[in-house]
Amino acid sequence: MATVTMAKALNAALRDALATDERVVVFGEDVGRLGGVFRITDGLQTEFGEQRCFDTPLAEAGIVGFAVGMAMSGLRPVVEMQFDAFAYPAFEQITSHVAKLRNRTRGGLSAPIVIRVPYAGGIGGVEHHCDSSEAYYVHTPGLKVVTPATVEDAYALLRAAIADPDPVVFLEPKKLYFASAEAALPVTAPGFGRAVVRRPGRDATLVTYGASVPVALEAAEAGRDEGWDLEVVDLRTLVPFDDETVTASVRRTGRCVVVQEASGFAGVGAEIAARVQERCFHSLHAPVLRVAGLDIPYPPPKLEHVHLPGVDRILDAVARLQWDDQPDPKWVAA
Amino acid sequence: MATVTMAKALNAALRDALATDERVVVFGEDVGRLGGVFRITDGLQTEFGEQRCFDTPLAEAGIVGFAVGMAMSGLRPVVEMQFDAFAYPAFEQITSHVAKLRNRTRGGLSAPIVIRVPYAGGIGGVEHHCDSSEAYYVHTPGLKVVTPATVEDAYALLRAAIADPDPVVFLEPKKLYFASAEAALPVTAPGFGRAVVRRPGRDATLVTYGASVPVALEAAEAGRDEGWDLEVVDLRTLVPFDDETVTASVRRTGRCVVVQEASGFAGVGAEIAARVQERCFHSLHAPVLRVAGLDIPYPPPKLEHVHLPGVDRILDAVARLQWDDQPDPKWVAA
Amino acid sequence: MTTTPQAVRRQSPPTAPAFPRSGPAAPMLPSPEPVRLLDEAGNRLPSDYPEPPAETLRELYRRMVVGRRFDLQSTALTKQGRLAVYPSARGQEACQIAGVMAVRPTDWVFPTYRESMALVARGIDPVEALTLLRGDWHCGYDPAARRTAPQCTPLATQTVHAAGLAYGEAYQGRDTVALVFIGDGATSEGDFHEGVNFAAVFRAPVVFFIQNNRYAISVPLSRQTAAPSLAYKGIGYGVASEQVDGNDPVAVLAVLTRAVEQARAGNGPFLVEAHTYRVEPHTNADDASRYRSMDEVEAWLGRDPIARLEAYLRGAGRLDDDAVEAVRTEAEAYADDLRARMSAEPVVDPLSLFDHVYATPTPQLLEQREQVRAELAAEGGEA
Amino acid sequence: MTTTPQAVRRQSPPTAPAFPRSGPAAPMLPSPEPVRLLDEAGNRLPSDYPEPPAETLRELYRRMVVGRRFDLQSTALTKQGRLAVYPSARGQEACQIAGVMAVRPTDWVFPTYRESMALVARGIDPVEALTLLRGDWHCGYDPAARRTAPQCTPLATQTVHAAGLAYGEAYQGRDTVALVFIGDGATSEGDFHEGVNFAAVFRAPVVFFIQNNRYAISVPLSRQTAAPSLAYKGIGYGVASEQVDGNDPVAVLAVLTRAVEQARAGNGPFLVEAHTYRVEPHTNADDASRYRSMDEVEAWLGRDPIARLEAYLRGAGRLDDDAVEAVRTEAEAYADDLRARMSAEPVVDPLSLFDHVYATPTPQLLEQREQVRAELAAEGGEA
Ligand SMILES: Cc1ncc(C[n+]2csc(CCOP(=O)(O)OP(=O)(O)O)c2C)c(N)n1
Ligand SMILES: Cc1ncc(C[n+]2csc(CCOP(=O)(O)OP(=O)(O)O)c2C)c(N)n1
Ligand SMILES: [Mg+2]
Ligand SMILES: [Mg+2]
Repeated sequence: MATVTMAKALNAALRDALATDERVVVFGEDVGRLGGVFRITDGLQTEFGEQRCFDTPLAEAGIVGFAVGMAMSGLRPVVEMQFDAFAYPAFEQITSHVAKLRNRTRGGLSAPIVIRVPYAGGIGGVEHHCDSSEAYYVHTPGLKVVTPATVEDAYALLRAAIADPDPVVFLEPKKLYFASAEAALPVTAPGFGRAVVRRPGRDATLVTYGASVPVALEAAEAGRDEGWDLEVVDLRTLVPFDDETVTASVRRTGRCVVVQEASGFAGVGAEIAARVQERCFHSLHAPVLRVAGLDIPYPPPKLEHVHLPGVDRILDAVARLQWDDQPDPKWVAA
Repeated sequence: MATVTMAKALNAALRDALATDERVVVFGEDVGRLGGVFRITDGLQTEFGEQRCFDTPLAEAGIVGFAVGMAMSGLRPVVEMQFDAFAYPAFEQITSHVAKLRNRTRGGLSAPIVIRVPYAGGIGGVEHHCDSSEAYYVHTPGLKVVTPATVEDAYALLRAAIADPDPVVFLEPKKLYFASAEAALPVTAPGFGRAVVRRPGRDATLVTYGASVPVALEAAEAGRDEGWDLEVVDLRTLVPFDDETVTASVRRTGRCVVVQEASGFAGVGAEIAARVQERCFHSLHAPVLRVAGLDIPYPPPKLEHVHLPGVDRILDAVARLQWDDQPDPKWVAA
Repeated sequence: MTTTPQAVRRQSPPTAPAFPRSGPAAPMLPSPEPVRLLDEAGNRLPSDYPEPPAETLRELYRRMVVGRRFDLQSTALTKQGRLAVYPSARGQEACQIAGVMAVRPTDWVFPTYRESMALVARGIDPVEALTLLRGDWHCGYDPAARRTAPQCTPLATQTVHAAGLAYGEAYQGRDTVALVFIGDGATSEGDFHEGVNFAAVFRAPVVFFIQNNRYAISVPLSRQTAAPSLAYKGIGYGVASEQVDGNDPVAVLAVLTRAVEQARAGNGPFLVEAHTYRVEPHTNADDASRYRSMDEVEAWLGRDPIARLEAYLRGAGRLDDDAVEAVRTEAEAYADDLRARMSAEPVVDPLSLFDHVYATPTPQLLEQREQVRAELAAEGGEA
Repeated sequence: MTTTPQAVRRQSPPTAPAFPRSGPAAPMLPSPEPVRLLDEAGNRLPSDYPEPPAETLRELYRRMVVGRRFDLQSTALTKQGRLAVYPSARGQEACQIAGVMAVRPTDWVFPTYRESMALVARGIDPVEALTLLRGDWHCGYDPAARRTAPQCTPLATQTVHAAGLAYGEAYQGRDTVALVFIGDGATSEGDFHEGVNFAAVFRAPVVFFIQNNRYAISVPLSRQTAAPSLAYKGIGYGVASEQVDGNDPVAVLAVLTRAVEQARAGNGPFLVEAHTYRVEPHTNADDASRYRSMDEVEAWLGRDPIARLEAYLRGAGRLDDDAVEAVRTEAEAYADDLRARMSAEPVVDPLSLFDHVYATPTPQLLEQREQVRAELAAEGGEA
């Protein structure tokens, strides 16, 4: 076991994928000599040559569309979008081609492309550098959407994404890049569509993913002081979604708070809340609540702490889970 | 009162806006001489001249970005995206600029632009011509998102959108373009953020919008035969959202089904379900259910009927609202 | 996560020369006037371009005649409600056919919705080619087997795919060329820019073939560009380019043949603009009388590419009445067969909707599939 | 829904000539070599471009010196943690200052993140100019009052805004020109293509000013284009273009002045590529040693635009020691003032987050505002 940052784990995953599968090629903006602005591709060009890890012209639709063509020729492109908002120019290529190529051709062609997107905030970045754009992708059938919250998952999920026969939007929580943990790489982990209970608890379930997992864990720890034993579920993959783990947890605890950093309105948390109440209605002692980013454009560095879901806001939501109504809440209009 | 199609009502709204406000300009692909592929801009170039209604180069990011610049110069651009999926090339301009211009400049500049998007299916269109893309826009703070379901609303909401100081994504349900109704234009209607009960009912609420409103009304009518008195709420504007009307209705009926044509996963219906259970938890006799498009790319014409929520699918959902559990469902694990 | 079986011979992506570069700008410009090998009456004009062999020209003629007949038949099928929509390529036969004849079967073609005629000229079964427009499925042929991308509707997006495909093929040591069809209107899209530029920077063997048919639905070329010719765009990317009379089949084939050779030889991409005309409305659903005069259409009907080639071949003694008649008969038979086969209403399994969203359906899709199955069963055993 | 008060004098969007057009292609090409009025030692070279007046050149010199001092101070502020990030324009002073001097205060400027120096040269308060990079708010100045768009980060998106603004101004009878700053890397984006093309088709008075500083972060120009010069892109849009030595302040001002004149005269947009160099890393957060040699940087430091202009003005007897010293003193005072004012930590009201999402907050935003207010109150009355 060694102490590894998430950035290094991702780098190792790319390196191991390049070494294992000759079809893998890594490209994007500044991924070559520079090794990426977050150094996720550090050293890959030196190790594997300019042909397998290279810089492209500065054009995101171009990068993704080029990857589509390369995939058609039998390769396995792994592309980097430099920041979340800078994937938007590729939106048409992603939604109309990457997501649909297999479907349009009844499996005749496919697009086993990994689109790596450093996403979300908490790093003091200026505008356009901190968007949480997962909702756009999860709503687009044909894409798989993955976001690791731990160092080991970063490695394992990225390897799985590259090996996957379908296109994967791989969302890397920027603010966790340089968080480190003990990890023995290479490591494998449950594949796509498998959530994990990061912390068991009996009183309520916090369902979350990506950058918000550590915050939820912190809140769960702090919640102990308030007398709550909180369970934390890390979704790991948003598409496919693991209904089983989430439903089992909420049926056990009877209460649920969804935590996400993205703006709340029509975000992934809305889907989670909708699914949970559909599937766990009779187990719920309180409505499923959401703690999410505000419905505003991502704020400037000095104010991002106001936007981001923090421990207090999560515990405020937990406190609103109608603890005194228990065990037999009435159907009263509130 | 005359019988008017929604297409004509939209055309009249554009005409009246052009006549009333010299700052209004209408542009896009084929909106000039042709009058638009759906004829929504029919006759406007002849009546107001090439300067106020004109064709542009074939480039959607260009069209939207050009509108941003024109808005900065004091004009009020109304642009047409020819079909839903063909607005995707403009996604970066819409999310990073149109939605944020006011916010970025603390009100120093604004983007009172109307982006008209013929959306959704049911017209036998080939791929890329039938996307329901509303979820992408509603999740983007700074945009208002509007979709009319009736001829009068088409007129009134489009006038309101053009007069609005904020950018509006105006989603026009294609399959209703040539549906007609008695309407005395010009007409005004409640402004943005006001839903309307299209059909009162006591047993359950169908919450819906745009192209799905007529389907929900049909289902409500058919539901009568099954002994259900169904209320239908037409949201009219997705952003801002009318919590008041929706919540009041569901608290009254105690049951709710959300109907939308877009794919269900993380769609607008998820937000509605999440909000309704948050706000009406103690009034709900059953979980809020969703009837939505399948989580697949929009199918070819021959199969679109399988994808689209129809009367049967809506009534199936209503039937699942735990009518026999009433009046006192238990918290049992299902 | 296994290694690919085929040998991977990687090519070094070439780097551009140091900067500031005083470049050979002028040689990158296309001819100032569109290249022609035949005048409008079918007389041979002098040209630097070598004329394709006589056998090839006869084959070109044959496929053009069959192609036009296919096109007419498809338009007729829309009137009978057999097709949801049909974008005709009538009048553009020289481009459609010379386009696919300029490349090998092992090359890749990237067609748009306009290229049904090119698809059948490439040997794709016409019923498969029309699957999209009949509304059965988004793509009716096997794109990998035919080395033909599905017809592309989001304009200009295919240019970037072609660049990636061509680069990927070269990277793996294959000498594949990618031929991209694109319309005049679509050159205004950002993806056109990015596609040509990626191909240029990576010296990918792509031929960008612009069929400038003077309209994008109703919008005339003057609203797409203020440039003297769309071919003048090449120089801005360091890409060789040419403009050609798109109704001169011999010239189109000659120019494309050279472009494909150049690309295959490793000289990077090539841009060709063919000046032609869309004789029919944009699709059967369009009303072209709203935006152009019949006079204009008539004038272009007078520049018929088939008549021009026929006149030339006849004049050169390479085509006689019998041969013309044989081709006509073949075309009729082709159309008859198509008509007959299109009258069958194919059954499309609703549950197939779930088959290819992902390689393996997600649990959520399996749930939805089960729901649809149950609905169909309830409706009376359709599933 | 009232009519706008100002007089609206609409101009007919000009239509392009009929097609096929045999165009005057060659004249649209830029000079084969970058325009220079001064050699690297500051000696005057012959040129067709008229030299700007002496007074203007002295002012250019003054603003360049102050601009560089501002830039150095900003870099220093990042080291002290006063700025979140700073993208330096050191070495690009000729472009930054000549750019804003070529336009009138009533013209519009479209800057990127790189143009902080240009902003202050345009008269914007340096603290306001640095608001974005300090992290207080996305734009610190009043863009309408300064007729300067907020600094644009999504690359190339501003080109289209400039086209729309310029067209909108002309449409309303104003003779405004829009000057767009854009980097070499950003020219690869689709929006660059669409912006230039819209401006060309609508003959909008825009000057597209490419500062080709040879890098896009770490990526050298050779990965952006295979063209001889970025200025060669103009012809593909029917846009006049020029390339200029971007470290020759006199040449940059001369070329831009003519470009702005042409645009204002109604001749449509103009594209200018200035060959320059980014002397500093991309931003203070970048490590340029990973991708380029110090030798390369040294070579370009030897082409200092300020030294070049100073040498020329001194040689021409238009600048003496006293004048140089006065400018230096002014620059120091400017920097001192900036440093002092930037040491104050501004208070940003968290509740202001809700003020400008829409003209009037939605009910949902009012709910969220109330929640944040309550949280802040609970935390101890911060609100
Ligand atoms: C991105 C995008 N925008 C708009 C459309 C709608 N559309 C379909 S064909 C067409 C005109 C295309 O003209 P052109 O490129 O000249 O090709 P042609 O149809 O003339 O062959 C338009 C606007 C589209 N398919 N894709
Ligand atoms: C659409 C988009 N993609 C990527 C980025 C990230 N990024 C910021 S600056 C930059 C390099 C830009 O290079 P260039 O246009 O040459 O301008 P310079 O920084 O050299 O002035 C990149 C890739 C961005 N801001 N926007
Ligand atoms: Mg065309
Ligand atoms: Mg640069």
